[in-house]
Amino acid sequence: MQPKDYAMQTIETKMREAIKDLFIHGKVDVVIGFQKGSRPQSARPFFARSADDAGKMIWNDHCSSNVAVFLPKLFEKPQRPKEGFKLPRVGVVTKGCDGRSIAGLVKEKQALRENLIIIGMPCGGMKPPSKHNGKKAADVGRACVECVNSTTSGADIVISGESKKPAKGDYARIKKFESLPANKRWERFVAEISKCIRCNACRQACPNCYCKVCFADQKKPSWAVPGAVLSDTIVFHIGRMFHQAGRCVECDACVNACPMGIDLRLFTQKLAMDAKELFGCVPGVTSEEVPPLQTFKQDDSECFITDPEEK
Amino acid sequence: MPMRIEQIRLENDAKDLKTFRLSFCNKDDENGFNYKCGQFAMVSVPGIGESPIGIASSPLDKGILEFTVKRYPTGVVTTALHDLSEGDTIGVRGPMGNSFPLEDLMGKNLVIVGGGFAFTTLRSTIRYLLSDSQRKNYGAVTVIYGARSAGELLYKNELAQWQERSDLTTIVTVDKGSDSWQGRVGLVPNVLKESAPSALDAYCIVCGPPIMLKFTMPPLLELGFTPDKILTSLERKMTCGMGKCGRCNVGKYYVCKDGPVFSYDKIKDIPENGF
Amino acid sequence: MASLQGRRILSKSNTLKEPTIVAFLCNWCSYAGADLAGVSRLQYPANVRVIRVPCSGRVDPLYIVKALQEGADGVLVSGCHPGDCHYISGNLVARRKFAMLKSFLEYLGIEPQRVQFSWVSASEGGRFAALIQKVVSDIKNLKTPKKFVATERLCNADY
Amino acid sequence: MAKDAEALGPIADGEHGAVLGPLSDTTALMLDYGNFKLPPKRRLFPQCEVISTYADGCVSETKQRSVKTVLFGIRPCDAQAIAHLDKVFLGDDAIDPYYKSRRDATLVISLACRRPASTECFCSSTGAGPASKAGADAMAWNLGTSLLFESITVKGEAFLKKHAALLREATPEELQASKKQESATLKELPTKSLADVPKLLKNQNDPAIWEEVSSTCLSCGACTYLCPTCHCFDFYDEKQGDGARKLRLHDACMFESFALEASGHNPRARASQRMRQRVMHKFSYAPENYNELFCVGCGRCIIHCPSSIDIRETVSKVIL
Repeated sequence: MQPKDYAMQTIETKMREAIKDLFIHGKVDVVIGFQKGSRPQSARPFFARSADDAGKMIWNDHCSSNVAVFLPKLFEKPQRPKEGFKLPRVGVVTKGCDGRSIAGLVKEKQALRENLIIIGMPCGGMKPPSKHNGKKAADVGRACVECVNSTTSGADIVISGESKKPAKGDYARIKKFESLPANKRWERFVAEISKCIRCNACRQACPNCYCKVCFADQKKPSWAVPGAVLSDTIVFHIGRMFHQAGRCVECDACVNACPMGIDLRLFTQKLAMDAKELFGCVPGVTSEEVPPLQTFKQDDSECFITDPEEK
Repeated sequence: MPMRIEQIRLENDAKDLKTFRLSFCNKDDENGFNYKCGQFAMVSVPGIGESPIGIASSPLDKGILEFTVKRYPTGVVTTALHDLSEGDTIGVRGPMGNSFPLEDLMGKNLVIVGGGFAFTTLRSTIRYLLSDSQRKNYGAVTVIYGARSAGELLYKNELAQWQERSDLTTIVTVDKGSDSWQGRVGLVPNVLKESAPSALDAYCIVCGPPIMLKFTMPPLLELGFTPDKILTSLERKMTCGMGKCGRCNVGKYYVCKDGPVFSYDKIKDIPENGF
Repeated sequence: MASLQGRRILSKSNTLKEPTIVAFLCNWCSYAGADLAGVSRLQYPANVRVIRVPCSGRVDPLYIVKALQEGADGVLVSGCHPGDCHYISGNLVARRKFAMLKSFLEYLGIEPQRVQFSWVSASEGGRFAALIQKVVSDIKNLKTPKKFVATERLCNADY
Repeated sequence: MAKDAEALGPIADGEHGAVLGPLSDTTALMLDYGNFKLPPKRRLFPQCEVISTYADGCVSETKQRSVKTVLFGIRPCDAQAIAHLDKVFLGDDAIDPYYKSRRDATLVISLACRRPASTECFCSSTGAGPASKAGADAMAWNLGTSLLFESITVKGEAFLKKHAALLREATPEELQASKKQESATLKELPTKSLADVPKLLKNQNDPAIWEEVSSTCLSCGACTYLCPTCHCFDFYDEKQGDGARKLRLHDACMFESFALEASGHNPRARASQRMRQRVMHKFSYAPENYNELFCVGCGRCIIHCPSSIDIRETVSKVIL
């Protein structure tokens, strides 16, 4: 057995013990983590509901899903709550990206911090599921290579272990794309969007996409026909991505969920870069009280404003 | 099939229920459109969409079709329909689905239980049964109809006429009474229990919102109606009306094709029957 | 928004000489500014289609994207000058949103001239006329065709 | 072959392995591929089609186009799926004209599998198999140095006759090789049969089971859009200038809004109810209505589920 695997296994054992403990002491109703997937070399999200279930949980480098996506539904109050209804107490096994998402959800009141027990895991980067026949069973995903904080800050339980060193966060890929001529950029954008089959996996996998009724599902008015009319698909993607402006934690849940292998990161990352450069905000890392697009400063940049009197 | 709107009647105080009387634009369409009580049709507004709506007129009402449509704030088609005026043209595709098996029920007593806005195809049925040519073919007919409030009752004029007829027992009830309401107050299942129509040689046709169906079935069974003698009509979102689009599945049945009329024994064990 | 249900309300053509510009003007300043420009008989191009909104903060980025899809050659959003917002801070929040939107659309390859933002107060009739002139001439001077209009093309049969 | 019809077959595509694309003299046929990511049903039942237009007060149905098409080299499981779709769209009660016009103009030549396309293949369990014939007009076997063709329908026979000049009679060895290939591939596939599932369903009315299997379901449509047999659709009316057009679009029973009625009532509001609908449709309703299991075991939904939900496991839990 290689030393690295051994390290993973001890991390896994420590995690299981910690979760078992939570159940035994009645501190949680459910713990969201991972179990072994049915495909070779895979992991999938798992809701553990008992100490026994904790034994089924795993931790390895295939745990790429962002499990924060399940929180808004868990913390949803029923319309007519039964007497004695209580919101669940939820444990979450978190990587750095999950942690950043959770911070955002707490900020946006989609998760109750006092009902959450965050189990911070060490993360050396995750391998996204191998779905695309052409590609080899993948290395660590791009999100992980470019990840600026691979462990969760403010975790309630910290499972110690070795994590990946933070990347520079210099958005080199975005800046390179930016330097291309406009028509090339548009061509690339359309080429990526053309692959879309509108299965909504990107939206459903995104922890930030918790709207009760998505604009794309609205019928009055209808913003983006749910079929495969190209221009409507473009509206859908611009709309969906822009809703993440200043909120996207660059976890690549959308990229990993996409069955068609659309490189959404090339575009969502631009929004993250702008949020950082214009407003100094890195969601889940810097400590704003509200997302940057819900607030303002008197001296925000105005360089984009058209001034007709300017010559 | 294009049809012209001849008349629009407001049905309730809230003004979100209207009955549309349509006439056929083409004579051929009229001759080809033969429907039975309990069937529905897809009503469309061009460029807006299509909705399945139960036919409220009786097959014996020649030359016209009537649909009663409730407008929902989120309903694209229902809102568009309500925005139309007399003289406008809309599309009708149908008739679709099965019907109440009235031929098979000849000679039987009938108990018709309706709730709220689901009374449309029952109205079609009652109009048919009360026609001069048909009334003699059936035994006693009892109608129990309830709505949330007096203002929500459909077809008030007809209800009044029916209540005066001797060959028909009509009980109208509202969930919540008001000062101006002289009639009965009470939920449909309770009224059913109180009036206790005999199940002897009788069939029951019951239509209403899922919650009413849920509470109406037990008293019906208690009264002695066996599940195969309870007929109900389900409502689902539909697209094609031909059992293909998959939307209206209730278990293995397609409401559009195998329904909307089901006997209770067919659907009582399907978890998604809605009640 | 009922008109959004109807598609292609605007021109489809790329070769049209006179561009159509959808202008979202805030009720309190820019709309009044446009009014003043009219009352003062100031000349400005007739290419704008004005949509009055309560505040520039009310303009959802989707409105802008949708206007482009429906065939607008350009979109202009104009509100009160910072500090003058009728709702105190609507335009300041909008400013952040538009800064990101403009940058994002430009990144995707949409010419920055097609989506413009400005401030016009109720007393600035002249500024409004000048603004429209500038936006129209910017768009007329564009060498590249409109990028994204509601097309007949149904995508993704090939994969 | 490409001359008198549009020929589509597996061609290399960097990102996707192989796609079902137009064959020409210049594109290389890629015989040794796993399976397409998108099911070939999209050629017969496209994701988006205009079915009628409305202008000046009258509706005109879209003229049926019938470009002759040869679907060459699709996998037997996908061909089987086409046979299933035929039962839905060309069944006795109501024939779908849009599907029919395409189907009639299409010749299907499937390509037997030399090995499972992925570890998620389970066609052997669903009654399809690496060389099943249903849905195909002819079948090809890739024997390495030669292609063996076998006609299945009259249409396929006629097609092979027409191109007899390019073909020769197969040798007994070659026939033998094809048989060997089939049994060798079968050995690599699961042996468990799901044919009796419709009869074995036991817990299908227990909501707890469905809650459990669907707890991590994100309610996206990846499984249904990639499924070769899923055929739910929606109509979409849109205005165009003074007129309007009606589109038919794929839809997915896993979407929360799928069965939502205008009144706000949603008969399948929970992910578990939607999951039940999808699985039961494949393993219970379709067997009752069409006498076929509507799962061909291609494994696409397992590979592409963002939460890695496995329909094989779901089914075994329900029949447990």
